Amino acid sequence: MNRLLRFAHRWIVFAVAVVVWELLTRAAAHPYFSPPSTIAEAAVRLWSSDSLTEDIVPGIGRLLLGWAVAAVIGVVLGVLLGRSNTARLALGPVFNFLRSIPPPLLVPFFAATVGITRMQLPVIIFGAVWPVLLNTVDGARGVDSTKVDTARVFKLSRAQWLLGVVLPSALPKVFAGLRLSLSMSLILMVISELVGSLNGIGYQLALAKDNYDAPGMWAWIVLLGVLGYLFNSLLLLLERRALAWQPRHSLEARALATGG
Amino acid sequence: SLSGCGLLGGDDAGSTGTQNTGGAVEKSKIRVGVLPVVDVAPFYYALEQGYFAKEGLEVEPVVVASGKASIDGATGGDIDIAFASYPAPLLAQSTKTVDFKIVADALTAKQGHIVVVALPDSPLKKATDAPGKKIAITQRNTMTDLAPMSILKTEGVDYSQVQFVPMSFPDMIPAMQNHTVDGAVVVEPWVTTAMKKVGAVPVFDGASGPTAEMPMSGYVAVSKFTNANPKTIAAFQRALTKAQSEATDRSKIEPMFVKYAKVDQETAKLVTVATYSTSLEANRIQRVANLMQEFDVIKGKLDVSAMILSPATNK
Amino acid sequence: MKMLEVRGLGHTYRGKDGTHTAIDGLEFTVDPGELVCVVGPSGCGKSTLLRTISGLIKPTRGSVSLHGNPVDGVPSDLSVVFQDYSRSLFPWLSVTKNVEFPLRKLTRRNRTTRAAEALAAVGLDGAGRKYPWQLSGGMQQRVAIARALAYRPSLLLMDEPFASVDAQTRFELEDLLLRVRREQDTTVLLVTHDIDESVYLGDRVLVLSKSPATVVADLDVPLGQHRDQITTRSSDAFVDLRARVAGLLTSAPARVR
Amino acid sequence: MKMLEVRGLGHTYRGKDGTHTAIDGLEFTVDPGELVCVVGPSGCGKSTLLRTISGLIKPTRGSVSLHGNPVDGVPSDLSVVFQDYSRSLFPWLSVTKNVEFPLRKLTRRNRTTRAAEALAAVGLDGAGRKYPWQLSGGMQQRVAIARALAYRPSLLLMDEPFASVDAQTRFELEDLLLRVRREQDTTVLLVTHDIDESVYLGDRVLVLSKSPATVVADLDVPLGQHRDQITTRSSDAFVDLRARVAGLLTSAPARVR
Amino acid sequence: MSLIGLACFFAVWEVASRTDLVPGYYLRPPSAVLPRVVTLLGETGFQRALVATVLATLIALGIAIAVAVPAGLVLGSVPPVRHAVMTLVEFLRPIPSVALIPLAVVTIGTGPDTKIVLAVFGALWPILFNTMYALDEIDPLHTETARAFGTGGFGVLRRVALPSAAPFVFTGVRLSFAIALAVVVSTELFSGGTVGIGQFVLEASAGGLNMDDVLAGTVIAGLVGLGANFGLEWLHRRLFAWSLPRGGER
Ligand SMILES: Nc1ncnc2c1ncn2[C@@H]1O[C@H](COP(=O)(O)OP(=O)(O)OP(=O)(O)O)[C@@H](O)[C@H]1O
Ligand SMILES: Nc1ncnc2c1ncn2[C@@H]1O[C@H](COP(=O)(O)OP(=O)(O)OP(=O)(O)O)[C@@H](O)[C@H]1O
Ligand SMILES: [Mg+2]
Ligand SMILES: [Mg+2]
Repeated sequence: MNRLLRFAHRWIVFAVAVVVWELLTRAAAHPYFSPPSTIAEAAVRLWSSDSLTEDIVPGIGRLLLGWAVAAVIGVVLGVLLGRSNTARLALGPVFNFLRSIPPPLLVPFFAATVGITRMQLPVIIFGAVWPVLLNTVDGARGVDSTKVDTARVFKLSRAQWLLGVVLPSALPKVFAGLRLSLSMSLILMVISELVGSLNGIGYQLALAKDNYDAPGMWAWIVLLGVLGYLFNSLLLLLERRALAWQPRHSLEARALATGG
Repeated sequence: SLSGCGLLGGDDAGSTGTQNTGGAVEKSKIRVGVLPVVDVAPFYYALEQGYFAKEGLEVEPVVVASGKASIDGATGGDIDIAFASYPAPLLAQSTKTVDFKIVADALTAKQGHIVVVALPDSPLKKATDAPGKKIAITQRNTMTDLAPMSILKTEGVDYSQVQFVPMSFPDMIPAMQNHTVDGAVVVEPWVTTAMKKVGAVPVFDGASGPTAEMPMSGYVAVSKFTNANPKTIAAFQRALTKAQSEATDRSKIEPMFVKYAKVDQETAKLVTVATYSTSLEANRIQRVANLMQEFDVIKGKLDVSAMILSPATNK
Repeated sequence: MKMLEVRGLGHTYRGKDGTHTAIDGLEFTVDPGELVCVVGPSGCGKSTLLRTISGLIKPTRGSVSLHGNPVDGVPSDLSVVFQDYSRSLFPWLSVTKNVEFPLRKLTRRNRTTRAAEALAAVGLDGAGRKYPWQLSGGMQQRVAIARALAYRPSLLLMDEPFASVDAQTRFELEDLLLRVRREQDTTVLLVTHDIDESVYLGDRVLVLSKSPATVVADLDVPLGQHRDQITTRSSDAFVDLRARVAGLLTSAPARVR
Repeated sequence: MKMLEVRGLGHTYRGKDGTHTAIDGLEFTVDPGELVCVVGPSGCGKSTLLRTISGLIKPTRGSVSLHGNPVDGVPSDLSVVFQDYSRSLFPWLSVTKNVEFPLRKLTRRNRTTRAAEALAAVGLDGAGRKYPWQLSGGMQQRVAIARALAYRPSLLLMDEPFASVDAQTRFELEDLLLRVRREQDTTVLLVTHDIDESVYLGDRVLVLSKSPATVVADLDVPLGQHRDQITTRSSDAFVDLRARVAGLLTSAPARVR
Repeated sequence: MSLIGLACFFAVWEVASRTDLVPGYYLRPPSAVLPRVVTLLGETGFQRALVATVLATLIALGIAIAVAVPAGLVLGSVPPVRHAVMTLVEFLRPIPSVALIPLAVVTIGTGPDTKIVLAVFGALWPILFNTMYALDEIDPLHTETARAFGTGGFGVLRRVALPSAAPFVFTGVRLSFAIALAVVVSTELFSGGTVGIGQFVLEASAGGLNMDDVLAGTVIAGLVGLGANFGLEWLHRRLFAWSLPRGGER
């Protein structure tokens, strides 16, 4: 019963939004805005086994690989930049410069170096690394000064210092970055498939758009939502394990927070 | 709305002509969606010469990124008259997304305007090599893939085996060079650029055989607008036609290429200038619809004549 | 050879809105195995002194030497109980893991025993698997003490280490410290506000002036090695010394109104 | 009418790895204007008691009433000096702003005077524009005291408020508290580890047992309203009571080895 | 010091486009691009584009902050609301702004409103998430202190949660600026219709291998972000001095 309630609590707003969308679109009958029921039909048609293997699976593979690489790079560089003033001074401006270049304008760079048909993975990595990087820098810089002193006094090894003190202190912020990066990877997967690609969700999305197939376009957008939701849920599970030590995850804190 | 802010929109950019003849047209201020391509050179010529102003029109060119964006703008009512490559409005019409009228023809391909090119060392040397090769195009379901497919089909080549890779024209050239594609379908001025810059050679012409003299692009408006503003449309048509007919004079049109399509001076001298049509004929544009139908882009039959709003019928 | 030599030590904190000289011209030495208590008014610079000795901050003037070598960076074989004990514990580690954390050079087995022993010594046998934030203030302070002791340093710096524990526990911890010092020959520098405690524990008591701190007095405590909470504290020498330290401290003008 | 009534109060912390009963079946009352000191072994549940009284945690058993009304949520007119004073100050506010924080119902002018007075009273006149982390431990603790006093609550809860200040300052702060209580008729519940302090300050001393805490003794302190650091502390009644409290506390089995 | 890194970056680029590694006519060397950057910045037409893009980005960022910070405070501190709304949020988040361009164009038009709306949609999330996570990291004792002094729920949000979350929210703002800029430029590039750096690049790449202009536009976008970041970091140091690392350098 409790479970059922919780489930209802989580999905009620979503369900209401879908119903409202259905009613609004039915009333407006705008050619670009399809009602959910029509989208669902298109979805069943489009996410067939064929496009599953040709468009969805390869894209997801690139997405997850790109995200993972971005996460590793982001955390490693973030810790480096967060704890070393020299590194921050030297590399900070380059990163802030690169970070600000809109991904579509980077196509010439990738096209000239890795080739336009092979640039999907680099584009994802390049775009998804920033939230992790910036948030990790923030977390790594924010290690409580008494804890820094404690670590110095006890002559912790480099590994202990980085893995045992800096990383755990930064971890909540790192997770905020990881979740942002994850959705960013999905978005970049789509963007990277708009040019130079022969398949993928982005390719199909662009095709549906160019063909004035509104339900089809919505179906691909919904697929992105579904994927984003799924990956995010998995990441949250991981986060809950990794941050189990936090007082906020204790039963006591949860009761407090909910006003109990 | 936010677009009221001049700094943001820069909406004073390029508006010309204030000689309003007064009351002659329903709507004197119109926004025309255009692309930075050679097809619209006469439009800009008309604008610069004040042909629109003489007709009592204050025309604001809105430079959009693609025919699709132009069509979207017209559908939303933000753009009054939209320039586009034909496939986009025909496709929109066929899906009953919106009811379009074609108000003017822009450009008709002639030999050398749309060409499949490749580098000399590419395995793509002639049309029959195409199956299994990667060929760069701008987008699926545009002239860049429909025209070559049609030609390949006529020559009995299995066009379904060609891998069409979408990308922008500038990216096609290094893509051919680093062998990520075997060839590219380019349209002027890119034909000239590709040959000049990297020594690309033509594989076959995209405007030959079944696609010879193919209409490439035109100006469209939604029927709601054309019904409400017949005089405006007529005035636009008159001004544009005047410019289109003068476009045979290279010296008049070349500066437009440089100024608005950002073609560099030397290339502009070399480009093949296609035909700027001065009339609007349903049966010619119907060829595009038929081509699209043939390759299953348009499902069912589309009667283009119902879409035509020729100056004659519009009088 | 002196264990610790402090010569003309001064430190000035610099901030955007001016500077603050916390200590100035401090001079003293500590012999190996000695236990020196530091007392002084609140805010006079005791914690600053400990920070400079441990190499955490670079003094602006003067020098600190350990075994005759000038301190540059954090010396090895040192442990500190910070005044801000609750912040010095790692919240993501259980109590046991917190105590084990600095013992990386030991084998896993030794580490576990060492930590368990230290926790038992401070009366926290049962709390090893809890997280620091599940403990009371006094218990957290004892975890910090256990961690410092488990490290078995040759120089132990303690900043008001018994401030948050009850009187009974305090006595026991004091005796624990004396015992550890005896058994391991640790040199200890301990900051305290409890005058009785400074006399009870110290071989010497260092009385600091108010900010910027200088050494007002350096008193020997002739109470011998073996001390006992009841007999020592009631001895005449103890009462005498206590009064002297208190007198030295109160001679500083009162600041609370 | 009693100011504070605690009836059968119990609290059990729940964690993933089991539960911990911190206090159990506490029973006592406090009259308006009374100053009650609470002593008890480290970790017995004193802070938990203060948290339940201030409505920050909901007790699992029993009830707390203020003026006869059961506490549900944080009562108004209450201020608290937390044991973990350094963490209870807001690092983004200057010292003055920290003290002004609770005074938002006052006019700007009154707020400034009130804060300046309170800071001066604890001897921190000069530190108002500094940030908490620029202060020494004892200074931070005094900021927390100043903040609680500036609020002029009718019920003041203090958790080891003088643990980090030197003996001299401590005496002065104790007298400050007595004076404030007298002038403003504040009811005070003060947790301390210093037995002398509990007797010197309290109208009553509440002795708690070790965890889970229950009331072991509730002693009246017949020292009258006016007390003095020297005469009161040397009076027989004082020495007697001190010994009694100490005896009650040590009777709990020792936990430190 | 801080410019050494950037100089190295341009040096690598220069060398790469001078050698045969990459096609030099396409990936033009900085020695050709940077002078173009300078001349462009002097042209009024381009200045107008630059101002339009930057202004649209700033407006979008402002709206995103105004929406995401309060939303983040509510979602971060009221679990029932968070549970109810997050499902929808997680669904919306991975939708690329680029995919919404046609929808925005038909409903909002080709004007600057479109790029602003899309940029807001893209820029919301970092601010929202960083606000929510910062709330989780607030020292519980800070909240308890405020509550003990009779501060109500809203007061705690405004006077404790907001200031202590602010530095991390600010990091979110720095992320969001780049995203807003990217969406604005991409919208200009993929939709056109308004002046801006994106449209400048669109036009430059339309007619020939005008790569000097394309790359100059790219470099300028990067410089805009770099400048904004300097400004934001300066603000961060001024506003949140209390949160900067102290003491132990390691
Ligand atoms: N958040 C918590 N979760 C679980 N257990 C807790 C928590 N807070 C306190 N405890 C436990 O409750 C008991 C009482 O804690 P409390 O802080 O009330 O003690 P105290 O009397 O104030 O001790 P001290 O004098 O050392 O401050 C301790 O054993 C502690 O481990
Ligand atoms: N980071 C800092 N920046 C500026 N001033 C500081 C800083 N840390 C300490 N101070 C100042 O230095 C002086 C000495 O501080 P310190 O912490 O050493 O005092 P203390 O003797 O340990 O006091 P207490 O007994 O209260 O802990 C104080 O006046 C304090 O305001
Ligand atoms: Mg100190
Ligand atoms: Mg406590």
